[in-house]
Amino acid sequence: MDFSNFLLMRHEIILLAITLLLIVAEVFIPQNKKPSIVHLAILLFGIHTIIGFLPATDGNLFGGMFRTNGLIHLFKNVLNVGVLILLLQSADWLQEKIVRQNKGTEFFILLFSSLLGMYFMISSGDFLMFYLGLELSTLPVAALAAYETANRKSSEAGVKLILSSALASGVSLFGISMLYATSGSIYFNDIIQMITSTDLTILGMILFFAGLAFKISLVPFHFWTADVYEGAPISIASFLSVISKGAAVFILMILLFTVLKPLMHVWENIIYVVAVLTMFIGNLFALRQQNMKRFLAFSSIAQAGFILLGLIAGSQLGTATVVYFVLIYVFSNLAAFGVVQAISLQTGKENINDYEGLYRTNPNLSLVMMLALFSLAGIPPVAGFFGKFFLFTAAASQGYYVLVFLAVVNVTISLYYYLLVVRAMFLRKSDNPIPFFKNKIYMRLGLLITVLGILVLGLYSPLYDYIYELSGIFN
Amino acid sequence: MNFVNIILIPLVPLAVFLLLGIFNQKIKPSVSGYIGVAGLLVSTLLSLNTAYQYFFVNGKADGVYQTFVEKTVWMNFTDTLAIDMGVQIDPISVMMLLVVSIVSLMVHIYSRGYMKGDDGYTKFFAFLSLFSFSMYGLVLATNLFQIYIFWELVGVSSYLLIGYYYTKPSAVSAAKKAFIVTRFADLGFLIGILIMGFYTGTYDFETLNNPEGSAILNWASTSFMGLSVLTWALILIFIGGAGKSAMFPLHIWLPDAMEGPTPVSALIHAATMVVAGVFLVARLFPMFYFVEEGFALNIVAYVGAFSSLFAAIIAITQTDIKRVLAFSTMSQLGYMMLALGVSGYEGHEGLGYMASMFHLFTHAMFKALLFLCAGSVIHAVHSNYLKDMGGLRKYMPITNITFLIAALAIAGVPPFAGFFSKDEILVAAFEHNKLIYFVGVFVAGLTAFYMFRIYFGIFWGKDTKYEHKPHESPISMTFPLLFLALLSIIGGFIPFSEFVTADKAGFEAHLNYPLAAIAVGVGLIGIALAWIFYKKENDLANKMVNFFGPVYQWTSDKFYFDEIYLFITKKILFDRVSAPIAKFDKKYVDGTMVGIGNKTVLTSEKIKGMQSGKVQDYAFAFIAGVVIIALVFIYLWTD
Amino acid sequence: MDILSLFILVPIITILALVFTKGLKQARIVSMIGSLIQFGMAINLVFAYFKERATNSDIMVFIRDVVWFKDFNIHYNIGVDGISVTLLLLTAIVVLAGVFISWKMKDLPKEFFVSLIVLSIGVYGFFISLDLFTMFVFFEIAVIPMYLLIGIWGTGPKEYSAMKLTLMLMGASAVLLVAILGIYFNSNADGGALTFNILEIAKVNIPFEVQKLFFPLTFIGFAVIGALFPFHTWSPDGHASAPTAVSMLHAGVLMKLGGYGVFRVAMYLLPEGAQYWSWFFIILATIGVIYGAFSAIKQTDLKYINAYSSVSHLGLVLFALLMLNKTAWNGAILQSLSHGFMTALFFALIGMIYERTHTRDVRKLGGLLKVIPFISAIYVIAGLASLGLPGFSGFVAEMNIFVGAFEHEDMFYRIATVVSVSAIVVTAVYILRVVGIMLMGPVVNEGFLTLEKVTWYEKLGILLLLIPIVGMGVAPLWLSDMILESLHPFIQGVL
Amino acid sequence: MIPEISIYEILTVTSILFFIGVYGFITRKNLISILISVELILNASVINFVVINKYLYPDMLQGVVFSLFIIAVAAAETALAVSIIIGLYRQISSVEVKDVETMKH
Repeated sequence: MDFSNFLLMRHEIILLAITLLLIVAEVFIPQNKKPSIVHLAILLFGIHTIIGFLPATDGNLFGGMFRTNGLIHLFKNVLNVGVLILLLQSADWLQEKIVRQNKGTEFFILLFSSLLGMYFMISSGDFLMFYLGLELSTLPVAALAAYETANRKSSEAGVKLILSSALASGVSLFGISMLYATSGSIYFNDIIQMITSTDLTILGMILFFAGLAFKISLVPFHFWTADVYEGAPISIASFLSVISKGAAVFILMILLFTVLKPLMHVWENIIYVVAVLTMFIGNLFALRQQNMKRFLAFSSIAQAGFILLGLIAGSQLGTATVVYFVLIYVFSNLAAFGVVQAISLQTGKENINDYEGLYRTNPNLSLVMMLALFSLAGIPPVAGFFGKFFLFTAAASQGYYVLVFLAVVNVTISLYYYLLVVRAMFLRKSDNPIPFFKNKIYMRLGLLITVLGILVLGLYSPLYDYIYELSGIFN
Repeated sequence: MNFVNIILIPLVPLAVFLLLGIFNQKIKPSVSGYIGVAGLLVSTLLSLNTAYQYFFVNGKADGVYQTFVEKTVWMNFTDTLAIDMGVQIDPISVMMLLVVSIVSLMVHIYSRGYMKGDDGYTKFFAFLSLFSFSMYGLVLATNLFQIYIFWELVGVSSYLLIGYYYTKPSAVSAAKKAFIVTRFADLGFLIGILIMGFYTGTYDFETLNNPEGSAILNWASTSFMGLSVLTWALILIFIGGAGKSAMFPLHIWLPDAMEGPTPVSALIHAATMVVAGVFLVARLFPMFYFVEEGFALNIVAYVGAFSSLFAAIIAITQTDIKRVLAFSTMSQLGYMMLALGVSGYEGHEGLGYMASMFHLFTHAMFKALLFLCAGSVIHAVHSNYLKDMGGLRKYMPITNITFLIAALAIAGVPPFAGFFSKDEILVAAFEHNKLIYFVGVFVAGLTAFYMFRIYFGIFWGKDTKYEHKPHESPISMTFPLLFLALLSIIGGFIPFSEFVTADKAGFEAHLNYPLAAIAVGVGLIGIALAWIFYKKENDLANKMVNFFGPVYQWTSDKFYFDEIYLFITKKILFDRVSAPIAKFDKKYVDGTMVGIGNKTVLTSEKIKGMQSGKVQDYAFAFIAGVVIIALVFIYLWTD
Repeated sequence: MDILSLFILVPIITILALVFTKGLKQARIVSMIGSLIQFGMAINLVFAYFKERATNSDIMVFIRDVVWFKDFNIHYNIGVDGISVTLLLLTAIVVLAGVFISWKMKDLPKEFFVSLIVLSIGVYGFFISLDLFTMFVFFEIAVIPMYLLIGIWGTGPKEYSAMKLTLMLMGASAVLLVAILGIYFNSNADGGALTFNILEIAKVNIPFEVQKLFFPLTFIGFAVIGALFPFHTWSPDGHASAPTAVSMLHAGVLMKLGGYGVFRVAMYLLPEGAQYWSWFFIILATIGVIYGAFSAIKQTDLKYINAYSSVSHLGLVLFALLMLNKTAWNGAILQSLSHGFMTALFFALIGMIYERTHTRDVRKLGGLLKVIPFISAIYVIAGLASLGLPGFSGFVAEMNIFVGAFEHEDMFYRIATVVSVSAIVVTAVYILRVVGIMLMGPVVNEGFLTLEKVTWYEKLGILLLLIPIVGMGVAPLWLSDMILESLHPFIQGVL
Repeated sequence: MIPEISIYEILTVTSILFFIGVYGFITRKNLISILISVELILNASVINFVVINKYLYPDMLQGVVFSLFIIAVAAAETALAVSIIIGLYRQISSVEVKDVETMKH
């Protein structure tokens, strides 16, 4: 094989290089210069992100263990942008961590390796690569969840995450073994030919599905979510809720639409049930949350439920809408988390009623938050509306009107609790509101990008058309 | 005909109204008074001119008065139905023009004296002009919808004028009552119009009233509950008329309407607006007569007869002179209605119709006169009540004379106007319906009695001591009195049957001496009784009161109709309907909506235990989920 | 830039300008200029429309069709006919009046005007869009600002009312979304492509079963914002808590979206469904008409009285729309317009009275005619207009509705008509009750004797609204004919 | 490849193993023993892979390779888990599962 093929793995290789380089830097940069490593990391990753947008070719490597194509490439870029925004938003937090606790580099290393895992996961061509990617993307996050070693909640979050994810991966491995048993191969392309709708296959699929549902945090595999989000540092919470969820959705979609296509008559019902459960449970729990992180955790569960409406379509339309929605969701949710991050960094306050009267002291932050929430709730003209509307269209295209109806009922419920936050920020007047503060440049940049995304992505239709034609690949 | 002049008749008062209404604050009272009078003067001259042109120059063609119509579309409903605005010139409309013009002009002049120094002076004249405009529009209307439009407008101007002293709660409630009661009647009117329009496909009087027209010929085509739909329509329309003309049982607003300034009572609640109902029936007379052999017309007759009797009885016991006059008005309107009710169509058959119009004319004159006199009396003694009056003839001779003339006129004493018209009515009644005839005669007697009761009560009787000496009213007030008195004297000699008849062809009407004699006799008896009771101060009256006892009580309390209505509206509609609905809305309709929300929040509170924080529970849920899904989708839900 | 898109663009520019303003003075000036331009454009549009109509006999004119999402066949597709033109004019006038009425907005003026204009964008867009998707987008854009407007600048239990209003309207729009998707996926019934384009779908004959299924969803989805009984409860609380200008826009314009949507989408695209269901919704609408009027009698808060009278009046609009004939529809549109002006005027006046006396409780008010004659006199006029006095717009509209409804060949519908006609008496009762208690009678409170007289901007606002009411009432011909001829294609579409 | 034992017996055993692991995970009080139960679950699948490979598709070694990787990853996983648990132990000096329930509802 000639090495030009390795260009197919451009993302992975560059990211690996960056990670290693950071490890080296960790060794050589003197103690007093440590904070500058943040700039370095962000710079490098920024470059990496930009390079990612260079056109790439489709193809397979390692006899089909690794494969890439336009959509996967696009999705890796989406993840990159998400992570970049995330880095920008957590830069200030990291710097002070470095100053105070002399730690920080490992944050990047772990984060990047987790991202690397996701790369491999979404471009995996067989179950082995998939499994490795899955684990590689999960374990570092567990370490990061327990990042604040001084904080009991953080460690608790770590424990809960690592144990639950171990169980999940165990279960899904068991499922994979069954699929292997029935199809005789772990290569997706072979399985597509071999797979038949036997009980064992279905069982295997269900077990395997549980493993991914855990990462997407679908009901009833979602319980870890809220606790881990609450305990983990905000950056990690948003990483979990945006990046890893997105990646998991993407690979699940690929597998369902390609490998498990023959079982569609089964999994579409499963997804129907799970979607309804997820939307309702997520929303009902979100209603009564006080802690912003928990609140966003449940809201992100509900969002996952909406995503399933796209999956259930099982068509090119479904693929396109899901990818489009995830893209928008990345920006909306990162915006929300960014504001939470900024405020908790300045004041350490994380509760909704701490936000009362926020608009009168920090109008810009409140506006960003409001946009983000409206986008999550699906209010035009911000992007979220288009994402949701198209997901519903996808579901309706298969005649799932009842499901769509239940979904819109949930939209209304979700609107209620999103408005609770808006109410706190805009309607209420507080006697000791969060005082005015100015964000550092990185944070502002991070929020700015998200806001632009929220405002533009929906109205700018060519983007959707582009995704739509890329989505042809899986059907 | 020259329609420009005719169209100007309503438009001039309208212009005056807008002028006075918009520059209310800027114009100073004296000027506004002159503007008002001038405006009406113009209209009056134009009306007189029109009347002359119509009746004597170019109205007649081969013995029959023509109907001239000039109209334009105001709004289109369907391809066939539309609201037109226009003027219709035929005997009754011209006659009404005269009535309205003369009385209104007199009232305008009178008001300059009566309302002097009132801080709403300009507003008052603005409203008067508005009313005149609406009334002209009403009488000139060419179709049902136009008449309905102006019908509502006169209603609202009456509302504004009754509530003129708006700081007086009684005035406010009286105005409200008048509007709502008539509005309720108009509901019937409107539904009637809807039915009429739907089944006949037109609103035009010309088309409807044409005896050979499809509307009348096909009256039997559709029926509803045993009656022709057109009969229903006419009955409903008559309800509207009854509301305006204070027919029983929709009369309750009229007495209270006396809260308004006296000139207003004279103009609106005696001479013009209240006759609108009569005018409406006359307007649609051919329909009333031909449709279902005049079924609706009989209803008109009986309602009219009963109202006139009812009102006359009540009038006897009232002590507020304006209320006496109000009930007398109601009774006279009943007279007109019954006259229409007993009328035929062709030639002399149509005597009742002609008589009714005739009485409308004369009654307008002497009843307006009576009110204006009463006004000048009230002006002098600052009270409406008989008890505060007496022996005023020394102080205000002109008022005394004019009032006497008017009283004689209404009592039907020859040669005053009332005698002729009333006699015609009785003749018509006698020829068609004996029962109604006797009622009429009896009422005539009662009328004479109560009218002279107050006459003697005011100008003779006891010599009340006045803290400041009453004096005759200024010329601006006495002139109208004299003028109207003149008309009340000579009005009767107009050969009405030449001009205003049902089939528009004049006929020779001659006195029926025996019947006339009876009527006059009854009238004189009434007067005589009044003389005995009230000429000199004596206690005969009280004796009678004690003799009748409860009956007297009922009558003086107007048979408790106000209380009944009050009960229906307040107790039933407000407390038994509105209040429950309002409560229902808050409690149940709103409750459900809010309840859904609360339930959701409650549920989320209930299920919070699921998130127990125990990693092992999570694991259990995880595995349970997998197992259940596996079982369900492998064994149960396999399609 | 075409004449219609300006209706979206100008407000956006106004908003951008507002962002850079400082303080009340600049904010109100900018927004006044913005809405003045808008007003001018609306007037101009009317004439342009007549000019265009002379030569162009399409259903819609000034059509501009830009592909937006080509895979869904979503277009930014706008156009107007006589109906939308009049409604645009209504909106422009009410918004302008609203700006004048909120001349003295103390708290966060910039934000207030921004939200107000965002709302107006939604309304303008809704009235001009011919594409279900675009329409839906604008619909929600119009609703959401209400939350902030009521919640921040409102009075009384504002948070509750704002939340209730938003959730109920959003719930309705959720139902609507399902219906729209349903229509969309059946728009290829004749083998064409899927489309959101109203005019295209109208040509398709959607299967009866589908119409039967989706008409109620569409109707309810729109009718909730048109205060259909029993989904009207958001409106009284919303009105009561909202600041004056918002109540004006809310009752004057926002609630018209309901009737317009029902007319444009439910009736036009699902005619058979409409015929199938009309009896049922007629009952609801009739109940609404009577019910609203009766519950208005017992209210003591001026705003509640008007809210319930709105329920009654707009019930009449839905009632007329369900009659499925030209005259009644004409009446429905006229009623929407006249109610728009009237309630806007009412709420403006109530706002002024409230500003001066600091109460909206009729029982605490009295004899205002003596102390603030201008406002009170206008209130009387508005009252008379709202009880359908000839010479004012209300009469014209109601007569069209009643005559049209009575033309229906089915007895049941005519009886329903008679029932709702009787509402005019009840209306008279509650209007005159308020006039009697509040304006007439002796001055109950010494403090009232020193009330501030009406100011110039208040006068402007009032006149803006009063002139159309009288104009429509005195010379309805041109307006009603303009609407009638716009109705022709729809009637052919439906019957 | 043991002649007298069919694949079914083995798969039954692995399944039992799997559920024992699950049972342990759900019932153990101690975080470390929960980790051990996880190991059981993983091993169940490891055996599955090997056995399926051997019995059904002996010509390729996918299953075996897979199992090797699983073992490796499992080791890493355990190491990480233990380190996190130790981190927790430093703070609350307990590895009881009941002490990691502060965040709930």
